[in-house]
Amino acid sequence: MKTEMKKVYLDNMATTPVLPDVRRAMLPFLTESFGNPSCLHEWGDVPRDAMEAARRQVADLIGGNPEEIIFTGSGTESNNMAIKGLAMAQQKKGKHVVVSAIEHFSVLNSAKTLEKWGFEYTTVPVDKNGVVNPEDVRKAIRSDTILVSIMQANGEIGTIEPIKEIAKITKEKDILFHTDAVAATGNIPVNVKDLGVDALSLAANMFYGPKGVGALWLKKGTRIMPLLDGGIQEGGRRAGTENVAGIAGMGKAAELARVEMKVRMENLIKIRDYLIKELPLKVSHVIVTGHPQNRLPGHASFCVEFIEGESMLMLLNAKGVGVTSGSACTSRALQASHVLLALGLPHEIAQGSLLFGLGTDNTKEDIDYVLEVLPPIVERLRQMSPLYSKFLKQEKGE
Amino acid sequence: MKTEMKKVYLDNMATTPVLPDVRRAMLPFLTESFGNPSCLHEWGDVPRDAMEAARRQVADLIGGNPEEIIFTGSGTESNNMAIKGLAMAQQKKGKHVVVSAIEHFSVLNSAKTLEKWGFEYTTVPVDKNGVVNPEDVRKAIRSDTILVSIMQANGEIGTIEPIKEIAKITKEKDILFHTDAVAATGNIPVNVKDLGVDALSLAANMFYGPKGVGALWLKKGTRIMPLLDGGIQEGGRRAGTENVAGIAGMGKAAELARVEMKVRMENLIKIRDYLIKELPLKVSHVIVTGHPQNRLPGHASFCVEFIEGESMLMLLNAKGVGVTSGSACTSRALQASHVLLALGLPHEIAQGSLLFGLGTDNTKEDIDYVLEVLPPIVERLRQMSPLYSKFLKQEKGE
Amino acid sequence: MPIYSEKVMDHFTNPRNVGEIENADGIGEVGNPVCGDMMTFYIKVKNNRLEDVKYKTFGCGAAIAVSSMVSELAKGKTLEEAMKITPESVVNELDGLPTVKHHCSNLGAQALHAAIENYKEKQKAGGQKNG
Amino acid sequence: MPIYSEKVMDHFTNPRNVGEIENADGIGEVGNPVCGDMMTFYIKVKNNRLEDVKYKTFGCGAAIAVSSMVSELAKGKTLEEAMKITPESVVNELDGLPTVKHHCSNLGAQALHAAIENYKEKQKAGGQKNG
Ligand SMILES: Cc1ncc(COP(=O)(O)O)c(C=O)c1O
Ligand SMILES: Cc1ncc(COP(=O)(O)O)c(C=O)c1O
Repeated sequence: MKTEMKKVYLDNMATTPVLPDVRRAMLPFLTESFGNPSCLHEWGDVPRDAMEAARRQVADLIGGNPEEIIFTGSGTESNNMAIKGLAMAQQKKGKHVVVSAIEHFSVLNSAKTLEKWGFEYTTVPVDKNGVVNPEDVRKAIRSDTILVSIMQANGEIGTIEPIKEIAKITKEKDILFHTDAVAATGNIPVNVKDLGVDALSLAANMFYGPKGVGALWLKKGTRIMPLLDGGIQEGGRRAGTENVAGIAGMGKAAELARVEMKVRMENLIKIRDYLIKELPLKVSHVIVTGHPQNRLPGHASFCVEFIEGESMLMLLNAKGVGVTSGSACTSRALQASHVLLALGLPHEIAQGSLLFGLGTDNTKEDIDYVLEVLPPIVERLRQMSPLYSKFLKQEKGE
Repeated sequence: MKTEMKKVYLDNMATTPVLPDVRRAMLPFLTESFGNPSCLHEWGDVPRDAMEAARRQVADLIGGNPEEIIFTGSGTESNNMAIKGLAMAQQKKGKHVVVSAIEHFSVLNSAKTLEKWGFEYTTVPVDKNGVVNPEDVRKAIRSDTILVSIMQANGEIGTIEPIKEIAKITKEKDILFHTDAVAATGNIPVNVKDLGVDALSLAANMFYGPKGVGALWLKKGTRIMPLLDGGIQEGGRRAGTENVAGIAGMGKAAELARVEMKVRMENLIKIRDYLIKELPLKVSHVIVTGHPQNRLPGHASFCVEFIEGESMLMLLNAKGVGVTSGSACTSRALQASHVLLALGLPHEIAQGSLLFGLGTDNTKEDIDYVLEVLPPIVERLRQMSPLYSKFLKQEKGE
Repeated sequence: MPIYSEKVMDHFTNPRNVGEIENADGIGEVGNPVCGDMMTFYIKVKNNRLEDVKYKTFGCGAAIAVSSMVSELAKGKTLEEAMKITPESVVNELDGLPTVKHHCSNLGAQALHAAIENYKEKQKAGGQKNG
Repeated sequence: MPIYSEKVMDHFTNPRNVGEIENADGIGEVGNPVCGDMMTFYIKVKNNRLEDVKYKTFGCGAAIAVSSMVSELAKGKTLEEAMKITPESVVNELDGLPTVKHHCSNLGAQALHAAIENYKEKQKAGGQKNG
């Protein structure tokens, strides 16, 4: 069958493809311009210029200044650097940190590490759509709070958080505010000045740049302890020979994201809304997770009741569709997504998690294909699910 | 003039070019195989395989097991992870660390950070050739010492350290031993079992791989605290989406280094010895730094008296020659190389540092070119040096 | 390479013996949705042999493949032979499982054994009710 | 882009007024090899004007370019005018210097001013010895 051969990548929240222009921007630094940007001879000149150009491109994407950009090796590194580095630099003022319950593990586990180092942290809850209430942040703030970290958008449920409102509170209380914008940057407009934050994490592979490059925007004058000690790259704040090719790619990807953002968003929102509307019509007992509207443009996430996510995604894979799940079985840690549980979903429902990360390549046809292949998969898995038979028996009043 | 146009890159200790085969190994991961290796659908399969193949290639280069390889973002990150992570994991046993005086800043400054965290560290001296005396390590070890870190080879003076002998002492005392083999790995035979170490850092851009990828080899069963908290990539020891393209490149570079090592070494040693023999014959008052024989194959380093390194390298650059210097002026920190000072050289001599990192591309002709263009440069700078006029006056007995 | 062997994929995409047995001689239920996998095994016993084995499984690809493999291995075996089916033997028959999925193989054997125990208890309690 | 402006490179590769002045009217020596740069300025004064300015410099590209620029700026100026040569004006004339190299511009002006002070002291001490 022809449709059997179709390939539909719908996992752009895990990583995006690298755009051809981005790859082209990288190649010189894997060929003739291989030099180390720290070098004073001419082999250092082009790489150094490329780094500075990329710094400006990334700064422009988020409305910051180039000097405020610190290139890192991933969104995870940016988050670790922000949480640990800002807390350590502020520890004389206090040792308490506030995060939300749905932060990425790179934030949550950094907070846990701070705890080992003698800090304390408070976790702010979210509502059933995954939204943090700024007043909860206010309540969590203590006299010794030095840092608040709330993500701009969640990668698992797509919900966009009220960063601006939270920033008003942190400003009023004179506390540093970091936002993990790894899932958001490049996909929705992000402006550090508008948001009012002090630090912001981003990663290239979330907006069609290469994997292995991230950045931390750090407001001018904000003190931070480096995570990587050593040489004086990145103004002494992030030592180590720079991934010049990756950084050049990130710069190009940032520029493209800035220029094309409006068009990309319009297209994505159209097909995302179509998927969110249609899927629950084609499959019974499906819950949309995350905020129904105020979510990332390419993000559609569901819980399919009575069955488990990994088996769905494997069968979708057999049909050429690449998606992901927050089920315990898909996590190598074998725990259901803390994000889904924070929404108040019970474990058996969280296990049916399915997450579509739509990208610029996707079309309505791709969605139609999913809507065609998914229902029989669900049906088949339900037919073999003990939870589903129990449910049917209960319905019949047995 | 024809020779004016010649380009001779002699800064392979700063970074090496990326070999064409290495670049070719990377490209699929910037095109069709862009997927995230953590993903369970087919887009994750090829990247995951590539990571595992690279893990084996890197392990094979250093005689380790693939499971013992943790990929990082740089040699600096590997060193930070080793020093901080091993110390933190061992802190109940003691809080004292031993390093040498000529370690790279990524080791030294990590030790300084440990100091802020309540640890202490002792610095072991080196002799005038930059060699650590194992007995000095023994003397530095205290009852609360938990970690020794001595580099395998120094990047500035090329000296190779007696790691095997030091490992005997650490083993006897039951203390973890890390070696920074960033400058060594890929350039000389490195075998973790032979060496007897517990952890070893390496970086791809030191052996014709890409910048922005390193690895830490960690002996099976050795506990470490991650530097980057978050997801469970690299067995939970180094979180963050992996730089798959870079890792694939590192793997290929490791394989080529292993296969070609003997030939590369023979060629390099020939032209290196030629440079080390000839340069002091063409230029008076030149000191060879580092060990005269027991040094990295492509490494030749000197101090040219009475003049300063940066001005030499800029004039060499004008002749198309790329080299580096450990002078205060070339370091953005404006301090003379701690390595050269540790050899016992006075500041004014350390300022005349010149470092040649010969690579597989270099030929005897390249060295002849340097030997042709350098003497007039030195002469010219000496003519304008107040130190040289003082010296001449003293010689004349004024 | 996919994380699962071809054998696992085969059993996952074409699981054998799926279903329930009405008036089963023994039922074994293990797991819960917190850990991610649930299996219910149904057995029909005749002359001390597993005449039929069926199951329902909620869980990942490994859990489903393990259930299928266990049902195949068990069918036709005596109760004693069936009790000797170990997680390791299931993993081997499937040409291996990723380390993180080994617990699934435990569940499969456990569910089968639980069904057999259930049969034995029923036997003890009330004779061959559904014999 | 190279770290230095074209103007710096020009003064570095073709430094003006290099040398010593025998029987100089004033000598100013600043810096030391620890910080990496040393400059010795020599001046010849006639009618309160810098008739000649020469120098010897041990140091980086910036240090050499700064010395050259200072010597050019100073030559022909009155002592008072020369004392007004500031590090900033030197940096400007060179079309800028990397931030880490700004200290070199300090040294250049300092060395010139030290030579002028040295001249003035000599004047005070023993009249126009080498006038
Ligand atoms: C919100 C958020 N933060 C951080 C990360 C970590 O990014 P990486 O795995 O690239 O380090 C992710 C990755 O998906 C994310 O969605
Ligand atoms: C011995 C040694 N260790 C560590 C490093 C740091 O490597 P990187 O700058 O690639 O992080 C270097 C770099 O030259 C080195 O020579």
